[in-house]
Formats: sequence, C-alpha cells, structure tokens
Amino acid sequence: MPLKRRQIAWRAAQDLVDGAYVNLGIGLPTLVADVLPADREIVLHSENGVLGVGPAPGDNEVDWDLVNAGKQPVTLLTGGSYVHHTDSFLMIRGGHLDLALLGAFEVSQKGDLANWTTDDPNFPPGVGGAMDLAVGAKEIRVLVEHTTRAGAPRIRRQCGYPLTAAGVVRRIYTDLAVIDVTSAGLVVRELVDDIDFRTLQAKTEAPLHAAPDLRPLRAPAL
Amino acid sequence: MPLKRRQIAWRAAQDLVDGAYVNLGIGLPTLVADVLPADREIVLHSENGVLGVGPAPGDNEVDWDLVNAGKQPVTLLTGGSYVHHTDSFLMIRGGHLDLALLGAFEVSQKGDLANWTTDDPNFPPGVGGAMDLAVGAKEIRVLVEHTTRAGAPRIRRQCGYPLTAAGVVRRIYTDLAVIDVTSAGLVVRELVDDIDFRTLQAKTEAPLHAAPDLRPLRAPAL
Amino acid sequence: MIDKRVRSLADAVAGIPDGATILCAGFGGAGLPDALCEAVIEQGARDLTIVANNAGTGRTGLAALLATGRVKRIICSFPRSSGSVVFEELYAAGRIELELVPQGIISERMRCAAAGLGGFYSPVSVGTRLAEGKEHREIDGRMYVLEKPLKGDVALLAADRGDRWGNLSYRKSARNFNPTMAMAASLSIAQVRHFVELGEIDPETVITPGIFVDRLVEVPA
Amino acid sequence: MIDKRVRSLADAVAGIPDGATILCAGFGGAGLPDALCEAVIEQGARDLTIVANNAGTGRTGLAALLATGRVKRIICSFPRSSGSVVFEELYAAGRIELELVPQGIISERMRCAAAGLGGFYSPVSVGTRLAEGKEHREIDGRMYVLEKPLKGDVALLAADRGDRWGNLSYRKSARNFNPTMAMAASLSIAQVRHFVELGEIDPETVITPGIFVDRLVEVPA
Repeated sequence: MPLKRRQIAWRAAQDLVDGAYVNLGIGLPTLVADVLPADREIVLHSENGVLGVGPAPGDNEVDWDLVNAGKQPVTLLTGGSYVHHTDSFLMIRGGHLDLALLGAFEVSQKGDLANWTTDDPNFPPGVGGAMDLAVGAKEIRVLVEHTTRAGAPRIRRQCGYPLTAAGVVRRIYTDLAVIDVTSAGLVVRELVDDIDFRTLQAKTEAPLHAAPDLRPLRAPAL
Repeated sequence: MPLKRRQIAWRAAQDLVDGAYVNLGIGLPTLVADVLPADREIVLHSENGVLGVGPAPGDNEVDWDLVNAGKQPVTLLTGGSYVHHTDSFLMIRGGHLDLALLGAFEVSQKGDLANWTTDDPNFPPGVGGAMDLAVGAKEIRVLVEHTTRAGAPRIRRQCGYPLTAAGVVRRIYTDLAVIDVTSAGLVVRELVDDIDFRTLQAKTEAPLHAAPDLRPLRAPAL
Repeated sequence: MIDKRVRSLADAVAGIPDGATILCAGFGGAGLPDALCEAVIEQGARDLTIVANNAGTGRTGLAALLATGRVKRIICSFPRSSGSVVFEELYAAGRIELELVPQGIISERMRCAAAGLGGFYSPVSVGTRLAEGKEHREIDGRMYVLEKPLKGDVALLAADRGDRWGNLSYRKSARNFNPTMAMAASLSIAQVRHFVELGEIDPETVITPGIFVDRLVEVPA
Repeated sequence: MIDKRVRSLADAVAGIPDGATILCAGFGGAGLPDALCEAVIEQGARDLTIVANNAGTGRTGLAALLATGRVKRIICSFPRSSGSVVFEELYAAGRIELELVPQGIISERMRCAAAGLGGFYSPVSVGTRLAEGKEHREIDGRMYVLEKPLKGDVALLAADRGDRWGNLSYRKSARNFNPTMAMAASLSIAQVRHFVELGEIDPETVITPGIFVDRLVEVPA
C-alpha cells in the first residue's frame, strides 16, 4: 500500500535525531510537527519566526497570532522563542538549521529541486522561503508524492519546471519509497511492501538503484 | 572667560530640539546627558545599545551592566530601551539619528573630522564608533576645546591627523565660540565675552567670518 | 514632549503621496495592518508599489486596497496563498506587475536599506531564473548575486502594544516582518491593539524601539 | 533531550584548537565573558586571533589571556580604553598584531557571516586610511567599500540567564556584542549568571535563541 501523506511525514520524522534543528516547509512537511518521535527533543523552525513549533492546537487553543509557514495555527513548545523575519532567515541562510524538509513539484537525479513555479500563465508563481531554505540549511530532504495525480513521475532525469536550487536534495521520502541522492545516482533504501522495484522504476523517470540492504517501507496506521 | 567643559556641553544641549534622537560620543559630548534642557524630551543614543540614556546615577544606583560609550555608568529614562550592537549601529549608519555630538582632535574649515588617531607610534589608535557615526547620523556637530593644551589650534585649514570622515561637521562648539561650517567658510555665531574676534582668529588656523548677528556666548555657572 | 499617537486612522495615513512605495507587514493574517490598508483606500493615494510577503486574502485589508486598482506593482514572495482572489484576478488581467523575491531576500534587502548599506552578496537564487540579470560574483569559492537595498516611503505595521514614544511589542508570530519594515521606511505607521503608558513595555522587551516609528493609532482586536 | 549546560569552565572551553579565531563579547566590563577568557588560559590554545571591541583592561579576563602571549592578533575597534595596559605593552613591543575596524563594521561583518552572506557595501571609512586597499564602488551616487564576513571558530559570551536549550537573556547594556557573536561562531559558549528552567525566559524575550548556543556554564556574578 502506498503511504498516506501523514505516513510519509511520519517516516521522515523517524530520521530526525535528538536535538536537531529542523525547518518544515509548507504542504506535506508541515505534517511532520504532529508525528515526531516521542523519545527525542527536536526543535522545529518555521520561516515566519517561530523556533520550537509544537503540535497543532486543540480547537479551543487556536491563536491566529501563532501560525506556521502554511499559515495554519500551531503551538509553541516550552523552550521555544520568537524572532522577526530577518533573524529567522539569518537562521535559514546562515547554515544554522541542521535540516530542512521541503515539498517539491519535481526532484532530479542530481538533487535539483523545483518547487516554486509550474509556469502556468494563469497562476502566479510563489517562491516564499523555498530558495533561501534550499541553499541555507545544512541538509535538504524532500517529502513528495511519487507521481502527480495524472501519474507523471516527480523524480526525473532533469527537472522540467524552473529550479529552486541545483544539486541540494539528499534524500526523498515518497508514498512508495525512501530514496537517497548520491554521487552514484538515486539509491532506493526502502520500498513499500506491495510494489516491486520494477514497478517503482516505471513510476520514476530517473534511473534507480536498489540499495544492497533494500528494506520494506512501513508506517503505522496513524 | 572661556567656558568650562560642562558649559560647552550645556551650550550644545541648548540647540537640541524636543523629540530629537541624539548620539553622544565619548569625552566632552558625554557630559551633555547631565545638562539637557528640562522643558524638552530628547532621546539620547549610546552606541553600545542604549536608547534613552538618562543622567548619571547616584552613588547607590550604579549598575555596571548599564554604561555609556565611555564605559561610565548611566541610567535609562522611562521609555528607553536596549538593543544589541548590530542594531545599535543600524540606527547609526542608517540615518535614524537626527544628530551626533562628537569630540575631535581637529576639524577643518570644510568640516573634515579627525578624531581617531594622532599617529603616535607609542599609542595604539582607536576608532570605536566614530567613523560609523560620522557618515551615518543626519547631522554632525563637534564639541572641542578651541586649542590643545599646548595652544595649537584644533580648527584648521586642513586636518593634520588622519581623517575620520570628510566634510561632515556642520557646527563646532568650543570653550570660546560657536562656529558653523558653511559653504562660504567658517562663520562665528557666538563668541565669549572677554575675547575679541581677532584673538579668536589668532587661536584658529582656518579663516573665520563673523556672523552679521554675532552674539555673546554665555553659559550658567553650573 | 514626544507623542506619536494619533486619534484616527485617517490621521495615521495622512499625506501618503501618489507613487509611494509602501511596506506592508504581516504573514498571512498574523501581524497584518488590515485597518491601515483600508485607511489608505480612503486616503486616496494611487500608483502605489506594495512590498509584502503575500498579496492579500479575501476582500478586506490589503486585498481591498489592491481591488481599488491603485496598486501598480507588488513586490512579494508568495502571492499564491489560498484566498488571494483579488490579486489573482488582477494578475490574470495584466493589471498589476509582480516582482517575485525570495522571502528572506525581501527581508534582508529592507534591512540593508535600514542599515545604510549599499547592497549585499547573497547565495540565494543562484542558478535559478530569479538570478537572471543579477550581477554574479564568486567569493571564497561560492557564487553569490548582488542584492540591492529596498527602502519604503511608508511602512504599515501591526503591533500588540505601543506607547507615546512609539515603542512597540508584538505577540508570537505576529512579529514577522514588522520590526524590519519599521526600520526600512521614511514614515512608519503602526496600528496597535493597545496604547500603553510609557514604561509599561519592559525596556528589555521593546522589540521595535520608538526611533523607528512615526505614528501609531489604536485599533482594538 | 537537549542539555547544553556544562558543569565547569574547563568543560565549557574544551577543544578550542590552536589558531582559532575567538569572538569575545563585551563592551568595557559589561557583558564581558571574563571567566571564560581565563578558562582559555588554562585550556592552553595558542596562536589565537581575538575579535573584540576593546583589548582588555587591568590584568584579568581578556587582558590576562593577552598577557600569556598566546594571542597573535586582535581585531577590535577601540584598544585605547584607560587601563588597557597589557595590550599597550604588547603593542609597543610589537608582540601583537592589531587590525582596527570601525565598531559598527566589526558587528556588521560578524552578522554578515552569521547570515550566510558573501559581503556588503558600507559607506563607513570611505575617504579615510581604514578604507585603503578595500574595493570601492559607487552605488546610486554614493561611494561604498566592500566589507567581508567575519566568522569565528569560537564565541565567548556573557549572559544573565540561560536554560538547557541555550536560550539566553541579558541585562541592560550588557547585551552589546553578545547576540551577534553568538550567531557568528561555529562553537558558541556562554557564561551565565543564572541557570533557569526551560520556559522561565518568556519566549517573547529570549534575546539569543538556543539554536545559536552550544554550551553554557553558570558563573554567578
């Protein structure tokens, strides 16, 4: 079974180490805040000046002065703090974040990231903090559905959409697999149970390599 | 009678308008904080991150966490605030201060300012915030004794010491006179009672012009 | 005596000239000076350039100002928020110019202006379409583009508390662009939820010192 | 679990390598990490470059570190404070290099490094000896010099309160260079007067967020 969106977020969250400073981009990555491993302290950064983002508030706790990058209400962990936008992006661009988890339209086999415009003339482009994050965080990982709704692959030889940054993505979490971007190409580390490697390759434009220790990709029901 | 140092500060303080944001440099200008006109709210800035510097503390109120640019203990006015150094110099360099009152080794007839090094090889130079202030504040005025202890003029055709900034000084307050730097040269606006213009000129290397409405320079005993 | 408080929104936005560049704070709805945006509609300035992170949502606040057709150009990072219907209509009709700037670079360019600097070298956007036409330079083995200061004629701000000196404090993520925009405009105007007495904001916790604020008006939440 | 608190000054300064560039906060005696400076003496690193506003006073703290002869170079704005006797002796004897940088430019260069930028154009020092050898550029009719980022291997900080995440708050003008230096070094070490529980520093009034701090040690005033 392909993972649900929340399960993709859960899988990405399992790789976060205790004490890590992690930015969550809008879309899929935002879900990570609600599925963090309970045994670790992970400090989530939101580009709009929140360090120490907590889980979504209960219905009675919503405070519209406290939102995340996707403008959804969040909470603040004990120990968290607020900064203004310029300082927030100093954190981003200055290499102070260990990791940024970002959404994508497309990722190339070389780790190129395209997530800001589809060039649809009827639809204004929106870059937000994506370019700042893509060049600023110490490491970039992407959370993305393996294909578009129409079935087109999002992991490509070259990005068709305009780039956000070149050669920055190190790991890709999809509903079907966990894939590392390496100097030897794309290496599949984990694959969901009911899809074989060949089927995965068919849904992926760029060539894939199976890791010697290829493992099943499984997530709890959530 | 030449003015005493505190009287020079008092005279400079008389020209500060209600609501002005004013930086005080080290040395003579620092004294201005204690002789402000009581009928105006003037917000004094100290380069080390204090906005709203108050008068010197009483002996029992000294707090070594609250000092001015000269590292002397000060107080904070109600309404004052603290910022870090980078923001303090953003205020300075970004033109947010209406006025900086600075000390000087020398000032030229064109408003060149020299106040950071005498090139004495036995004595390290110290620039501090002088260059930032000299180019950043909306207006620069200098408080200085008219001559050195040895009697050499400090107001010169050209500065002999290395410049802090060129062409920035607009008004000079000395123990003998108040002098404006204008496109037509140095214009004496006020002169102490017991010195005539010719004597003042003799103590000044650069040529002086008497203002049509030259007035006496007087200050209370303080 | 310093008293930057004004009595009405009309007084707060008085004198904004045609052709002004207006920095408009806020991230989504947080810290958004919606009342001031609407006051600018009444005030009447036109041919405006707006600098903001988003392009307004719904039909109120910034979106209402856009809907007047008096904004010729918007400089923002993310005009694509759900509910940016007014902007999308204007954009599709070719009735508004869009300059898209990465979010951190908008903020840094405004800070650059505020700090009296002439420009800075940024690694952001290198190798992308947004770097086209920008001066490139390699420094210590990394490629950068030159970014220029972005100064406002006016800043519209939203804060939680403000005193007569113009000192401001914010709540939580409503801080966002407000402190930087306050520093980067010739005329900075804040709507605050609460006027407070001088000294009520702890000097350690003033986020925007009054030196950066010219007028403030009380607009209860 | 994040816990950046260490038990001793020796633990706080462990591992500083020879040849390190150390950012040392403080303005005069306010916000000066004197105990950490003295701990570096015990720790033993040599061939150090110190970045600080002043060059130490008396015979303790930074001055004591200078007196060991293990500082080859100091980058500062004002080494001339009264009581900078140790520095003056070393300087007169030609035993220490001095790079003099305007105070705001030291601070801005460190921020530039902290912010991941490649450099900036500054109007400060134009037309003076301190601009000699710097790249000049006219932008919009004003002359600027190019200033480069200044990054530390280590920052030594002094704060009032600190918690296990490394969040710091300061008192009054003891804030000075501390927040910027905390951001600009690979390893930031703070001496704090009081360890406090997580959450005791109001999130609105954290001045240095813990992301910028690696170790903190309690040194009561």
